[in-house]
Amino acid sequence: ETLKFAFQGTLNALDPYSLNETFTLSALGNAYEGLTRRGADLEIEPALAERWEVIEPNRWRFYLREGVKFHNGNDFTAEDVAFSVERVRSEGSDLLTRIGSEVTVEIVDDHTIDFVLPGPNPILHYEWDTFYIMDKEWTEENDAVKVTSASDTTPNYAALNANGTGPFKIVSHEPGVKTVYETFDGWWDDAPHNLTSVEFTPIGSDATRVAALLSGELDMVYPVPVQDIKRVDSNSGTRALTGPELRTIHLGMDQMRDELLYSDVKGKNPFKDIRVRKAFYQAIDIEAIKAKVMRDLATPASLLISPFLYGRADEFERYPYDVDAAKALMSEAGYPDGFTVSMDCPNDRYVNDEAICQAVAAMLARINVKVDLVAQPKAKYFAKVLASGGYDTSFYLLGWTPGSFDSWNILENLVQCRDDSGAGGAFNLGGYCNAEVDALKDKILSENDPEIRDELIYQAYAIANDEVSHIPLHQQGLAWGVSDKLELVQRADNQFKFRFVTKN
Amino acid sequence: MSVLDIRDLKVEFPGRKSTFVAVQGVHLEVEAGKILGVVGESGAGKSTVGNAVIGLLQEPGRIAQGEIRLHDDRIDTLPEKQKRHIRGRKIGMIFQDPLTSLDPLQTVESQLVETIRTHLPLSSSQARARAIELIDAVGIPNPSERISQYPHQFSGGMRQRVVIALALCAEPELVIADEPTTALDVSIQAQILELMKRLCADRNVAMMVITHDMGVIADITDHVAVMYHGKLVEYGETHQVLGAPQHRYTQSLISAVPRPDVRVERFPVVDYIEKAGKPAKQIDIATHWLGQTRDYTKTDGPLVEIEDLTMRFEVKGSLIPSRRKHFDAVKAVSFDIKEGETFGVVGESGSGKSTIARIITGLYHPTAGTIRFAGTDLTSLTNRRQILAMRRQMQMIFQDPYSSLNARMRVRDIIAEPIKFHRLASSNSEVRQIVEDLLDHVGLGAAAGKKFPHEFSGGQRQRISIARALATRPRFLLCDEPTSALDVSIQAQILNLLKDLQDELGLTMMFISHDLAVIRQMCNRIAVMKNGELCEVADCDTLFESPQHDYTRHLLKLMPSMELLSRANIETA
Amino acid sequence: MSDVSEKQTESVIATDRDTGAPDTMSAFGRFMDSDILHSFLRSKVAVIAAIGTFMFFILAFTAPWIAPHDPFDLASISILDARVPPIWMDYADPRFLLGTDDQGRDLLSGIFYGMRISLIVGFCSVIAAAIIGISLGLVAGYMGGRVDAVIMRIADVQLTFPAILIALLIDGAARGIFGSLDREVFSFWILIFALALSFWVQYARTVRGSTMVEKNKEYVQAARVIGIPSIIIMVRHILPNVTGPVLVIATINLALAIVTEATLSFLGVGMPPTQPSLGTLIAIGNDFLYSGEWWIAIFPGLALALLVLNVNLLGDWLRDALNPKLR
Amino acid sequence: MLGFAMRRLVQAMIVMLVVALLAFTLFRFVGDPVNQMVGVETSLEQREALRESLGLNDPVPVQFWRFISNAAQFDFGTSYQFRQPVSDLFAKRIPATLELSFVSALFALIVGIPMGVYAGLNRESAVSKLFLSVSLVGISLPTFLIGILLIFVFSVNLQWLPSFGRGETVQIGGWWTTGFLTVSGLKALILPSITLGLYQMTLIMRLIRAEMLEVIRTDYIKFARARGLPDRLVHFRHALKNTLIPVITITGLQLGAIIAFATITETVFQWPGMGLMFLQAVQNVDIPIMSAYLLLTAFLFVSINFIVDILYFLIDPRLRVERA
Ligand SMILES: Nc1ncnc2c1ncn2[C@@H]1O[C@H](COP(=O)(O)OP(=O)(O)OP(=O)(O)O)[C@@H](O)[C@H]1O
Ligand SMILES: Nc1ncnc2c1ncn2[C@@H]1O[C@H](COP(=O)(O)OP(=O)(O)OP(=O)(O)O)[C@@H](O)[C@H]1O
Ligand SMILES: [Mg+2]
Ligand SMILES: [Mg+2]
Ligand code: NI
Repeated sequence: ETLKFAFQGTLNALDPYSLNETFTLSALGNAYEGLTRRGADLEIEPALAERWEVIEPNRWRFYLREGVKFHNGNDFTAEDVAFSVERVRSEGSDLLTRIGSEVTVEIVDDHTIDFVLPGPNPILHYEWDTFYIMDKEWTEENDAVKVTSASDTTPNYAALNANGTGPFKIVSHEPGVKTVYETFDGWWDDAPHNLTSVEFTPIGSDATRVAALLSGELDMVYPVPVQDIKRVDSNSGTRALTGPELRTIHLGMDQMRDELLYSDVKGKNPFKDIRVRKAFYQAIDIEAIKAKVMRDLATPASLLISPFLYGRADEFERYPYDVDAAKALMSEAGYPDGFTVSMDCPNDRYVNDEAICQAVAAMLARINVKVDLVAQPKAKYFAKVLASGGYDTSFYLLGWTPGSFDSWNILENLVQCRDDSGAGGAFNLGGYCNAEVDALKDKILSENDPEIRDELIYQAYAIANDEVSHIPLHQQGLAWGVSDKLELVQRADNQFKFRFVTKN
Repeated sequence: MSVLDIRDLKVEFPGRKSTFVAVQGVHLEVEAGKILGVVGESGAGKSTVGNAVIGLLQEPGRIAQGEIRLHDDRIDTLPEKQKRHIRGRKIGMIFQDPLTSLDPLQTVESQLVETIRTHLPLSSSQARARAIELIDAVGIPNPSERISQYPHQFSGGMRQRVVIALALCAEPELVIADEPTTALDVSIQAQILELMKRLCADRNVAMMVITHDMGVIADITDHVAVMYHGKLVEYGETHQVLGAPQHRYTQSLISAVPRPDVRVERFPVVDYIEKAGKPAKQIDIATHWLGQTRDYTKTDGPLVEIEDLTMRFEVKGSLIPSRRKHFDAVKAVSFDIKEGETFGVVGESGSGKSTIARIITGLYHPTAGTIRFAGTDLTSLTNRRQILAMRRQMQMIFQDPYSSLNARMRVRDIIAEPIKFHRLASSNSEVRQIVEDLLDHVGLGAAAGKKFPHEFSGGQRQRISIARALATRPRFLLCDEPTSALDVSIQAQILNLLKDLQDELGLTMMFISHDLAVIRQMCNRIAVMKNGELCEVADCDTLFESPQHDYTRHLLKLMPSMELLSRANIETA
Repeated sequence: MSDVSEKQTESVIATDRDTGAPDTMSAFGRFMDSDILHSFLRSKVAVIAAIGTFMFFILAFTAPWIAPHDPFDLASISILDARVPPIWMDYADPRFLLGTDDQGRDLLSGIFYGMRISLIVGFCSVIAAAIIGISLGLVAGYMGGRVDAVIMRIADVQLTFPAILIALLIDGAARGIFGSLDREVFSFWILIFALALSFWVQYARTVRGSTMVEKNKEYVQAARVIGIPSIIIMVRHILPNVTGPVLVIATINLALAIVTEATLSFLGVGMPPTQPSLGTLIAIGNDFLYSGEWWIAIFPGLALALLVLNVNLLGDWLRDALNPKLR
Repeated sequence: MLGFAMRRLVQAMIVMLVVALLAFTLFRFVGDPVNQMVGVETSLEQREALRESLGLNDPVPVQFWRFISNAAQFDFGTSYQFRQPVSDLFAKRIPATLELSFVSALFALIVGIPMGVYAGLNRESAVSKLFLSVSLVGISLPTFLIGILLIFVFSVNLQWLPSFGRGETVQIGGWWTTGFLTVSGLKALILPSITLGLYQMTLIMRLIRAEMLEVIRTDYIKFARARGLPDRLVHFRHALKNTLIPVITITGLQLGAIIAFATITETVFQWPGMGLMFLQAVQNVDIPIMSAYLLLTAFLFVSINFIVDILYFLIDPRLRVERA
């Protein structure tokens, strides 16, 4: 059977190390495999590594699966792993975080390999499901040892061809147009799917993508805009699969500068005042956003992390929506008549991002804050708000998924102190800073005991929450449109794995 | 039995405030093999009758009354589809304005061939052969080459002949020719008239010829209709009408025909005017606006000196230089025009007369030669201001009156424009007065100022362009067939005005005309051209009395005879 | 003056065609008597179209007084009112005649307010583009040679950049020059400027082409012989004869300008999303076509289509009215 | 002629230089490419290093010069998004765009011209009024709305035509892929070319109508009628030809625009052409694609306008150089 599906974005280069982005990794993950993989519920499973153990606190040993072949027929060995490790952390790779430069690799035998770490790290392999192993001979033969990077002037063989060990091989790839997969007969695992080939087309226009599903031209499309879910469901022959996603959408406020860049308050920064931040928080009716903007396909969040990724998330609660309390806080802070502030918002990045911002603006108007909304495409938005633009924002909306599925990633990127150039919490655009939180974060990284680790995380979140470091909004939902002929698994990380698909 | 039978025709142009009746109560008949001449005042409705017959009245014109029959079948009420089958095939039409009648984007050949093939069952090569034959028959030299050219590459007279060829090409039973020979020199005119007569005689074609030229009427027509103010005032056999005119208008019209044989001081004017009205009063230049001072210094030498003027047109472009074709319209022509004189230019149609005029006014850049105006070499002038200063002193009346008028401007604005831009009047109200006065002098009346050019008859348009040319108070006036579309009465009035201006103010004129009688009355010296070359230049009387060049003699010999005209009144003038 | 004015030469048989008012009457009188007005009043379509267009302007500019809500006032809108259907449908809310959009803005008021933006931006940019284009086109066509080459190559450069890039460029440049600017004021100008810049070439090239043809005609030559300065020839003689295509393009471009404005706003260079124009409303509604909330796109779309229809009919009439032969 | 063409070629070079220069000043305002090229977790130092290695930190004149000197050797660099040579990408996308443009231009002309002539001749006819109004409504709705409505009706509801893509394509020659030879390829062309051609059709139709109204009142049309020519000749050979100067001007410009900027239509129908690629390039600040694209567009417009100018001469003999 042929599976035809569409996604809103394109699959660009096929080099598995040149872009650390969910869809690219997801699409390549059907052809390539890592040492580990994640199952239907995101649990870590052995893949190319049959098993692994921490033989010393600083040494991890991986026992590789035997008899695995690459699509070109080469055998999979420890050499390939060692090669891939070097390649993934070489210059030009976008997946440098997969494995630190201080880690050394020791080949024990053809199918055993050791990783020696500078210090203990309980989450070493958390992201290895998307650290795909390449074939050393193939890569070298084709002159593709260097990672395909944007600054290359000649095309890299690995950018146009793929040679993995996965269940599907890529037989043709026209970036931005179409990519065709075929089943790889020599796959080591039992194939639960019944596909012979897969055709992927990027379709940027939401309406067209949905139409192509409704008309039966495609078997599966994603994402489905929240407003069209009902339509997809009610259409005979198609259904919408929805589920929570891991990304948390939040608002941030510039708490670093002594005067806001875009505000009518001069000489001081209202966001330095917790009361103002809290007033903003309490002015937002998250349930209304959920119901009206997200059509219930969102989970209001009280933390910057999804409850799926942090067990104790349910111990936190959102500050209640209370306009009067918010007004009172504003008065207390000395802004009974509010103030004007400009808000930066992407309009093509997250689900209904601009609509959320508009709704927030309208809600803040109730506490007399006049929001001047600047909604831009992501290219301009990120150029403005990120470090290279000098964190040129006063109030912004951002979404974040921790790549390692772990809170440390959040604290590191979003909460940690930073300086003007971006050293520190690079995506802490508002520049929230609390030394205590930073200290906790460091401890969390090296703590091996899960209980204690969770407690430390709890403490860090508690401080940030008390100080209203950010205003978490919600986890946006996943929505896939699927033909009734299809059975598949929708993973919360929004990765689409063909091996779970059956078509009849 | 008559081919064409017009009964009680009334044509009106409904306007916004009132309806203008252009033609009323006209009865005409044309028999097979016979030629009917229609003469009359400019604007009398002659063309309108012709247009009504072929069913192509200009909007919003309509036939309000009467019937038009062709071989006893009514044709004015036919649906558009069936009219198409009559046009071209049964009725050939020559419109008054030959210069705008041809599609500018199609070669003469394709226009001829398509017409021929529409009506006659010929192959395209046969049609082409016939087209060449026709072009030759109307006297255009070098027909097989000329035929592939575009209308704008033809001279005025040549285009007129193409139009004639087009009207005749499907061998129609009735030909309506609206001033078919205005732009033709006498020799070609004779050839064309001969062609028409032959058609009538051999093929039994009926013909209706509208013209101002009494010579033509006398020469070829069997019957004459005289129109005045939209009505038929006299209708009868030619010798009778011309020899013993009954109506006062006819009488005075005939008496006003300029004489080619003797030179008189002023042109006799028509003194018949219907309704209470005064005849045109002489203009008192001393006090008149037109006579006010001009700000240029007199020159000692000739005003215009032309030396070795050559004009070469590229008629076939090509990437390869050797395949390009050229045509020398003017070949090394030299002459002078003295201040205050009227310099006549006559000559074969297509001999380069208009081209010379256009070069002098700066519309064409000559390929070689120099033009000096008041001592300044015009060809070498580069300073825009100087060029403009020169231009102001020269003025041209274009051969084609209609296309030289901006169709989107009202007549009063057209005439006022030069006055305004040369600051010849101090206030707007003065400008308005001058415009109205000028309109009066060319016989249009002030009310004409409000209208647009397309609402006028051919002769009326010509007068508008004369008024515009005069409005600049020129020092040197180039007249390219200025009165070709005018009936003799209006013509006389205008030529007298020009003469007055010249006498009083020393206006210098270059006067291009085919009408030898007019030339004789108007000009001091005359140049004769043929084939782009100057044949001879001589004083007026010398030329008429003792022509030197063969071609000149040939022309003079062909002047239409005027024996038929009743000259009864002329002696009294 | 010689007084031959009474010499009558007109063939006046039945009634005098032009007994019209004397030239001395007032400007108003002359206007009332003018052919344009007359042809206007006579053309039913023109009158209806004019009234229609006028209505649009009235509605747009009196929006603050006549609109039932102020959709630009964020404090007055509530997301809870989002996507209410028009009054005649189930689940409607009597406050919202035509329903609401995704933010809970009253659609009827949104159309009135949005129209103001669209009308200003649309008309100003089309007029500006036409003025730039016509002048450059006339000059290029009339002068020819090097002037023509320079202008037309500038036009080619211009054509290369679509409106979105121009808008980004202008927006960036404006921010660079004026620093962080008052968006509400400047976004208008940026939009108008960007649209005008991207549309002028059409006018320029069309006018140039027609000018090249017209300038060889005898009436232009006659004007040159009279000694009228080139600039006047271009404006008074050639321009009226080449307006036909210009009017067609301008009236059609109006729609394009209004729609393009929405695209530019999406790129973040135009009006903020909290102040949607007609085009933006349509663009928003576009997302809701499949989900059954058709009214968000369709009502503003209808308003725009009606506006464009009226303006085009008016343009058709005007073109005819300006041509004396068609009156 | 030859001299004219040579002069145009030199002018084209200058135009392209200016375009490149403008393009490089412009890119600063489009956004930051680096953020589009790396994943979110890429550290700032790496981003900075990438920026440095791409030469984005160099002053604009330096970047410009680098680009020009490479472009002179037909090297337009490697796309940031696709990591492929820009020239390869263009080669793959051009057939799709050209075929779509061709069909929609054909549609615009085949419907626009006769309807324009008809509407010009029958000013009062109900059919022409209806057609004029409907086409106006058509263009006053934004392209994407039209596209989506068409998809909704013909793909989703009736399921007659595909909603996206080119259908099956056939490779001919080395690199040209065509959709003309398969049924699904032809079907796939219908909706996008209507969407794309609607605006041009309306414009052409209205232009021709307006010009026809004037031309049919000229003397030469009157004379052509008087010669008894059939309506077909009068209307198409004489009248239509005399309306053509503005029409071909606009057609040329529109053709250039649909080849170059069919962005919205291509996006709606996921048509794998250049417009789609350009829009993505703008969204992702893919500077090599954008700059090469703009150069290509500049060349396209210069050529089209060159052809249009030549057509002027072919159509109107009065414009041909007169002086020898
Ligand atoms: N379209 C029009 N609208 C209004 N009046 C018109 C129109 N066409 C012609 N007329 C008027 O009809 C009258 C007759 O015009 P017509 O062209 O028949 O004159 P004519 O006898 O041919 O004159 P000429 O010898 O000058 O050509 C003129 O007075 C003219 O002003
Ligand atoms: N633009 C042009 N291109 C080519 N040939 C031309 C052009 N203009 C005029 N000619 C040719 O030049 C010759 C002279 O034309 P011109 O108009 O000066 O004749 P003319 O003496 O005024 O004749 P007529 O009395 O018939 O008006 C003609 O043979 C004509 O065909
Ligand atoms: Mg006449
Ligand atoms: Mg001549
Ligand atoms: Ni007087």
